[in-house]
Amino acid sequence: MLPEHLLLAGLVLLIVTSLVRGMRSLAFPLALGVIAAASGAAFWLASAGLSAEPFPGHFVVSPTTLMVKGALLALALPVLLMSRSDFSREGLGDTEFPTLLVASLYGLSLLPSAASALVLFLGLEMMSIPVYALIVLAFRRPQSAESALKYLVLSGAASATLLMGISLVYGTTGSMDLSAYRDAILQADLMARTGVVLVLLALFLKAAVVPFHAWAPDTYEGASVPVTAYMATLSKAALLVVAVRFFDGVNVSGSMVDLLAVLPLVSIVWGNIAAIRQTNLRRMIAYSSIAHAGYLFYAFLGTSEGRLEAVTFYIIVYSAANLLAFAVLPSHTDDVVRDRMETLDGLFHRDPMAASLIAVAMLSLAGLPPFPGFTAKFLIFKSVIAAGYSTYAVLGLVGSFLGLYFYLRVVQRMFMLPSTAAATTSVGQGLGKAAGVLCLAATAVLMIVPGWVLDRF
Amino acid sequence: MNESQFLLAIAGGLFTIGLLGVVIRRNALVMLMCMELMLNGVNLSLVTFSQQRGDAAGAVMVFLTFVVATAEVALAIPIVLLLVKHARSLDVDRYSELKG
Amino acid sequence: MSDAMLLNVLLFLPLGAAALLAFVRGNANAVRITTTAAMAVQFVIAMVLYSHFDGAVPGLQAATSVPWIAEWGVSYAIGLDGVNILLVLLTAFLGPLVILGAWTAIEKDVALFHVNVLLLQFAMMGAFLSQDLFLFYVFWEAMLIPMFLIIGIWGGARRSYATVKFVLYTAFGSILMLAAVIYLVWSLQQAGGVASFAFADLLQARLPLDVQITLLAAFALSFAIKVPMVPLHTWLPDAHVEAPTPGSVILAGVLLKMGTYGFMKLGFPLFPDATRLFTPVLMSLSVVSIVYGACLALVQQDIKKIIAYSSISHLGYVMLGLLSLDLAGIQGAVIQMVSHGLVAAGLFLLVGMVYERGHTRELSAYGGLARQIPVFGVFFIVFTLASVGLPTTSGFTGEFLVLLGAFTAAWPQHLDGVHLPLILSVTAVTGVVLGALYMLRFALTFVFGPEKAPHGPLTDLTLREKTVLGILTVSIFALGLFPDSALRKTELAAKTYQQLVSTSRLPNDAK
Amino acid sequence: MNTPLALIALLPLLGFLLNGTFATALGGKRFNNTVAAVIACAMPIAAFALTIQAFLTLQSNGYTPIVAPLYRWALIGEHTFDITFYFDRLSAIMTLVVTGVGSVIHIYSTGYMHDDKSFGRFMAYLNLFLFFMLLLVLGRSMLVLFVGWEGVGLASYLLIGFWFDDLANAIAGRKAFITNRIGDAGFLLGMFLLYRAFGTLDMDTINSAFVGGQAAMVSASLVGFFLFVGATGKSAQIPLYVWLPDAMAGPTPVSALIHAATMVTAGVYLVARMSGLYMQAPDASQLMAVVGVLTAFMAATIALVQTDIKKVLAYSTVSQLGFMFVALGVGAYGVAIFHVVTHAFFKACLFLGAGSVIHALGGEQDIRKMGGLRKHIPITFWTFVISTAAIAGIPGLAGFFSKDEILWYAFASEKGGAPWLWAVGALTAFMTAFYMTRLLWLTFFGASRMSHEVEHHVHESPLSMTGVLGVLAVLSAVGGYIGIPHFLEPQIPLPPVVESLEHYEHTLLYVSIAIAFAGVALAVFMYSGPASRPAGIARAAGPVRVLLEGKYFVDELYAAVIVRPLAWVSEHVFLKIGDKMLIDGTLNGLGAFAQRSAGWLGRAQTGSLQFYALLVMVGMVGALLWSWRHV
Repeated sequence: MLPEHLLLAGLVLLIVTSLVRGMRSLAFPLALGVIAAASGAAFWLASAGLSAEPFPGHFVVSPTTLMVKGALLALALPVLLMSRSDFSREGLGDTEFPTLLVASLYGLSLLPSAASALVLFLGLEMMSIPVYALIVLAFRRPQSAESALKYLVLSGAASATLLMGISLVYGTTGSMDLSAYRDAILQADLMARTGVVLVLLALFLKAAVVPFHAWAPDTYEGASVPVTAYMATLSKAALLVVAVRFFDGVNVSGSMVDLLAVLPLVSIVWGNIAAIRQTNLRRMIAYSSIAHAGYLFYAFLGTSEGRLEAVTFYIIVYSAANLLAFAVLPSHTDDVVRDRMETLDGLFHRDPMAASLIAVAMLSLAGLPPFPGFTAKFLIFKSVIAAGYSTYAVLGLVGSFLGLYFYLRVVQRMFMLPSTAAATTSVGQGLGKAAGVLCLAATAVLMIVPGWVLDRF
Repeated sequence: MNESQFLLAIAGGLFTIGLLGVVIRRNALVMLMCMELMLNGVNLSLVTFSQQRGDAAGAVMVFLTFVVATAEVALAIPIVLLLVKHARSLDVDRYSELKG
Repeated sequence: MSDAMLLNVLLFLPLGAAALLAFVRGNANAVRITTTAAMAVQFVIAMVLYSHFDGAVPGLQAATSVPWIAEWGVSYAIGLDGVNILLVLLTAFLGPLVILGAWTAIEKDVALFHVNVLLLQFAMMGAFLSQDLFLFYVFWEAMLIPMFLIIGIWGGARRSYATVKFVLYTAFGSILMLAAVIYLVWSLQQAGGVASFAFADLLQARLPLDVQITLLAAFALSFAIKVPMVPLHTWLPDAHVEAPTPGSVILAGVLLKMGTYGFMKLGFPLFPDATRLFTPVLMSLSVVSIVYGACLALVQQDIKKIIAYSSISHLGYVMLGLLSLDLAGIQGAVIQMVSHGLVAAGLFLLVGMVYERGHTRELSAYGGLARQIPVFGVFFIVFTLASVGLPTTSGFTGEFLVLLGAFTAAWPQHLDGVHLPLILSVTAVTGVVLGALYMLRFALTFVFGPEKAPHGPLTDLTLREKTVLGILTVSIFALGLFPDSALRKTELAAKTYQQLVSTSRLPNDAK
Repeated sequence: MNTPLALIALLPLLGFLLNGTFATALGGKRFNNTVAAVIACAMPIAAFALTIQAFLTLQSNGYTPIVAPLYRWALIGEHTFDITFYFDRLSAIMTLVVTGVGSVIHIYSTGYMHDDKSFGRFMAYLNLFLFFMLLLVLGRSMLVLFVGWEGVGLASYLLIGFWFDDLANAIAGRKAFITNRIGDAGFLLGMFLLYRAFGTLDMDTINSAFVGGQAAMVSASLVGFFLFVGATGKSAQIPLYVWLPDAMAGPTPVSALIHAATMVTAGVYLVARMSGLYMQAPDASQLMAVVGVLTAFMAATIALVQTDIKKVLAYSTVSQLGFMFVALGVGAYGVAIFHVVTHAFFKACLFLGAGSVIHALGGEQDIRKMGGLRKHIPITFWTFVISTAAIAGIPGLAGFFSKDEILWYAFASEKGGAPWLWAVGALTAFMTAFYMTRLLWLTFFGASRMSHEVEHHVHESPLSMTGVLGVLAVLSAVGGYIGIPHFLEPQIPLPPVVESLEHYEHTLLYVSIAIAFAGVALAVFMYSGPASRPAGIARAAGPVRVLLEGKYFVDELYAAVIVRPLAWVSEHVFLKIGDKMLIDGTLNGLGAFAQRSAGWLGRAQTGSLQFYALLVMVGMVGALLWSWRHV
């Protein structure tokens, strides 16, 4: 019983509930149950050591892939929980959000198992198309449409680019398998190289790596908090999984290195510096996510052994931190006011728990020990140095140092500034806290027994 | 220059034109069309390769692409409508409130 | 309970106490009492371990080591050795005194404050105890956050600037150190095949000179910022001035030892050849710190800044002693670390007590305190003299041994034409004059001269304050008059350090 | 037989701790003045008794030094630093003087300071001083000596600034401490050199090593020089003498005990103690002799024009210390110690006499406002006369013998004696006789120049003070008959005398007697007559007088050359340029730059979808072109 089946079934049920009047209120718990079940199933199967090939050449299942799947799906739970703060009122996405989320997750869960470009592309699009809808869901302010358009156009372009790349690789190798990509990289043929680079650029574009990052800040700001959280964490995570699939078994060397090191390095620096002056939390997170995309692609330098491990660990840590921050973000009737930085001023005195949790999130994102963000960063740079690119490692670390300032700024605002905004509470806060605690637990586990987590991948 | 190379050249051309269109044209709808143009370029190249190789995978991919393209447009149009309702114009440069 | 167990308890006690505070957070005094009690227990444990510690036994004692991130060769390894034993004792000793001494200094968010102090205590202990580079780094960095909050929340007017400066300064150093750490372990893995972060394994490392130099540079930057050595010191005055009294006390008492400890435990022994190559540079910087710090202390108008700059000067002696590679010098350096911990802590407590009464740090705002609040005056003079390094105080023991070591090490060298060390050590000796200059300038108008107080008459020290200062005074004289028992505990470690740094470990002359 | 030695030093410490805690604000003044006085005086007296007992034991076992180890301070490698007490002829003399004179001055103080509000603190400080001074003279290791050395510095710092409500006093105290510290730095260097050479700091070992000539590895002259630097600080020689005159800010008993009788002679003791070393260090000795004689001369000239009764005595002390160093310089260590002892007697007597005068006049110190006091305070007067005669070198009195021997060796010693040394010394002796007589005359003789109510209140001091004056006066009279140089000879031999000069001994003796009387006579002639006489001389002296009254402007010189530049550099170079401009400037600049670039990057985010698309395209084209070139 693969998690995908659960999700599919759940999706059908959700659509039904949204049609039948009396059952609307069931949507949320149902989705919660489905996602939890799917994630649980993934973990269970992984521990059972299942490995199979339901669709030979297209869809493979192995304990590792299941582990990744389980982890990603588990990360979706906080997203759903925190969504109640925005999408709980009748007709304002109370059923749509869960439905679309599960739909997107279905596509997402295909990705780790994808063995061919077909499935991979399918999954990618099935994951992102619902997100366009999520952004404009419960159309609160014109900006959300704008952000949706920007996202749609650019990621549409990205899809096209990806396809172009795939087709060129297909043309040179005559195969749609992902392994074909590996062969294409090794070929010195111009067309093959074009295909490879196009695919890579498409991934950069979807993962918002400089100079393809520009859509991220606007989209993140325009979307509602839960959707931003989803985009910043899961869709990025999925994207990285895709990248790992593409580069599976590839020893990145030669001219590819500079592509895979320079642009990420630039986005590390760019993201961290641009974030300094942001007055809007979601926008700041967007820039921080640009920087983090940089770190993540750093992991691709060198041989591929341990790459999945590094990337997965990093995205889990990173997503946990981000979700933690968003989950406990004090809600506000006005979505714009909600993520103005000033609303955080003196938060500690209004809501100590929220402040503390956000602080933990920020410090983890900043990669300060003892928080897991450090362990994850350590893992990445370890692999970079092991690959023999110490210079890039040092530059990257210095770049990450630049990021420290704005994360600490947030902590300063919450703990050291007098409270300006009035205390704000609203529906779903409780669930938001629950989500926060969930993420905190995850963070704690990652902090105390990173070794144990790493052994799972 | 044989046929398939010619077709590929056209495919590449379509793709580039599409990209250029996205960059240059300010009308939202035209922009979306240009996106479709890019995808069509891809499709052309896919079918070319697939018949060149006599392998079905490429052709299958084309169908996927169609589906995806349709879905995207299906979402794009309402979004544009929302924007037009708000900004009373199709000029994408009018939709630039999010910045900085 | 075995010593190893005891050591773990010692380490994690503050963490437990911090958790405990959650239950009493409503009642400020309950919080303070709980914290003090926990700290006191920790001190008792430390005393027990200290008495059990046998200076004649080489290697670690009361050690624990369990794999943590097995795959990378990271393990949770802690233990006592001659290098950290005194510092552990010092940390545990100052802990309760800080809370007691600054009982009334903190009035807002008392619970949060004490949680931070306890976390800081935990991190500092961890940094001293850890015998694994990864663990050490984690603790090393973990100290930042509580200190950041302590200064940032309860600090003075310019606290925002001070905290950011403090954190960015330190973090920049540690970022490069991180790169060095990774590189070091990786290159060892290349050489030996086995990945390990254990100090013991790392100290076997044989690295080519250029690598040693690069890595030493990275480590040294990080440690030198923490010490702090001129010209990387400017975070210290700001941090001290803005920090609340307990913050300053911990900062000066323990945190500043981190840098010198790092040098002694890791920086120099890991890269002996590079160290010996760069000794002239480092030594010059230490002596510059001595003189420069003293000169700046001479012209400060802010009473906290005077002590802050004096710290820079005093820690210059520690560095000088470590670099002299003479047994007396090394031993002196260790004593000087502890001594400065006690003396600076005392001075900051005193200044804090005055600040609580006068609400200003302007030197010119006070006068004739010895007449207004005589008991305070007595303690102030005692600590001033200890800071000046007057015989029978701990300050003398440290400075005397350091200078003796530096000089005796430099003397033969100058006979073969190497003049720099001699010049430096002689300069350092003249540093004792400067030391007297700035401290007595401080004392002159502060406790002597016509009476002057910012607003209204000052009240003399309370019993609590007297007790704390009394305990510190006793410890200062104990270390000044009977340093031998402490020296016995550290001598072997000092010899090991001396031997490690002075023997070459280049790959080509391997085995 | 060990305990007494340690006890001698520790008793005063006990006294300090008791009084320091319970007779001061620290312990809430639990002791009243009487209790404090009893404790404070009992300790030194007991110490004195113990010293005598120790001396007898020393005598009984044929003057073999008593060694009393206390404990090990530190062990570095195989070198130990022991806290050990050492009692031989030299330390015996010093200890006797310190405890003896110390005791009587303690007693005197109980009278002198009786009405002071911080009486307990004062007595405690005196005890503390005594403790450190005894460490200094009893220590076997240089380390112990150094502990005492700095300790007495501390005590003098505290006592000079005893009345610290007046900032000037506190400043004087600080000046003393700092100046001494400069000397101590030299001392430390000397110590380090010795440690480097011998691996020990025990002075007897070091001396015997030098005498035995197995000290090739270290230059005796260099060590000698460094130690002498230390001595110039403590014993107020050029160039570090400047603190001693200011030290008169302290209460008069302090001036008597610390700044005349004991502490300031520590330098002399040190050199005598290290005589074994100095015998091997002719250059250092030469330097000592020259510095000594110059100091003696210079100080004497300044003393000629001083008008503050204590300042006159202070400069005379500097001058007398100069004499002692001349003796040391020419190798006559025993003679130097001899002069230390006699000087301790008569100078203490003079200071206490001065104190009695000040006490009588209710704090007046300016001799121009005195005169004719001999009728009012006869005891003080007579003791003052005796001690003045002693210092002036009137035959038969203590000062005469010691000073005469110094001059003789300065002239004839084989170890660097020289006629010119004698000449300058003799001239100084003449001036000494002159200014001391001047002091005596202006204070006690002639018509009263006191204001009426002062004159009305003039009264003789209590017995506790006058009695002490009596004792000291007697000692100043007969002190010269103790043949200290010969007593010390077995331990510290006197230098051989150049045969060709031996027959001058008596001639010189007469000359110096003549000099003494001449000085006295001249002073009497000048000041007994109308006031116009000295005024006329002064007018004639003109610039010289300005120079002398300005004390050669040495303080001003130091301020201009050292103190102010140091502050200026610290303030403007180190703080303003170094810290603020260079370091923080750079850092804040970087911070500002990051902020600005954040602004730029923000502006790059225009919000226009097409611009974003353009970025994408540029990126793609760039990447493609680049990878095509590196395919």
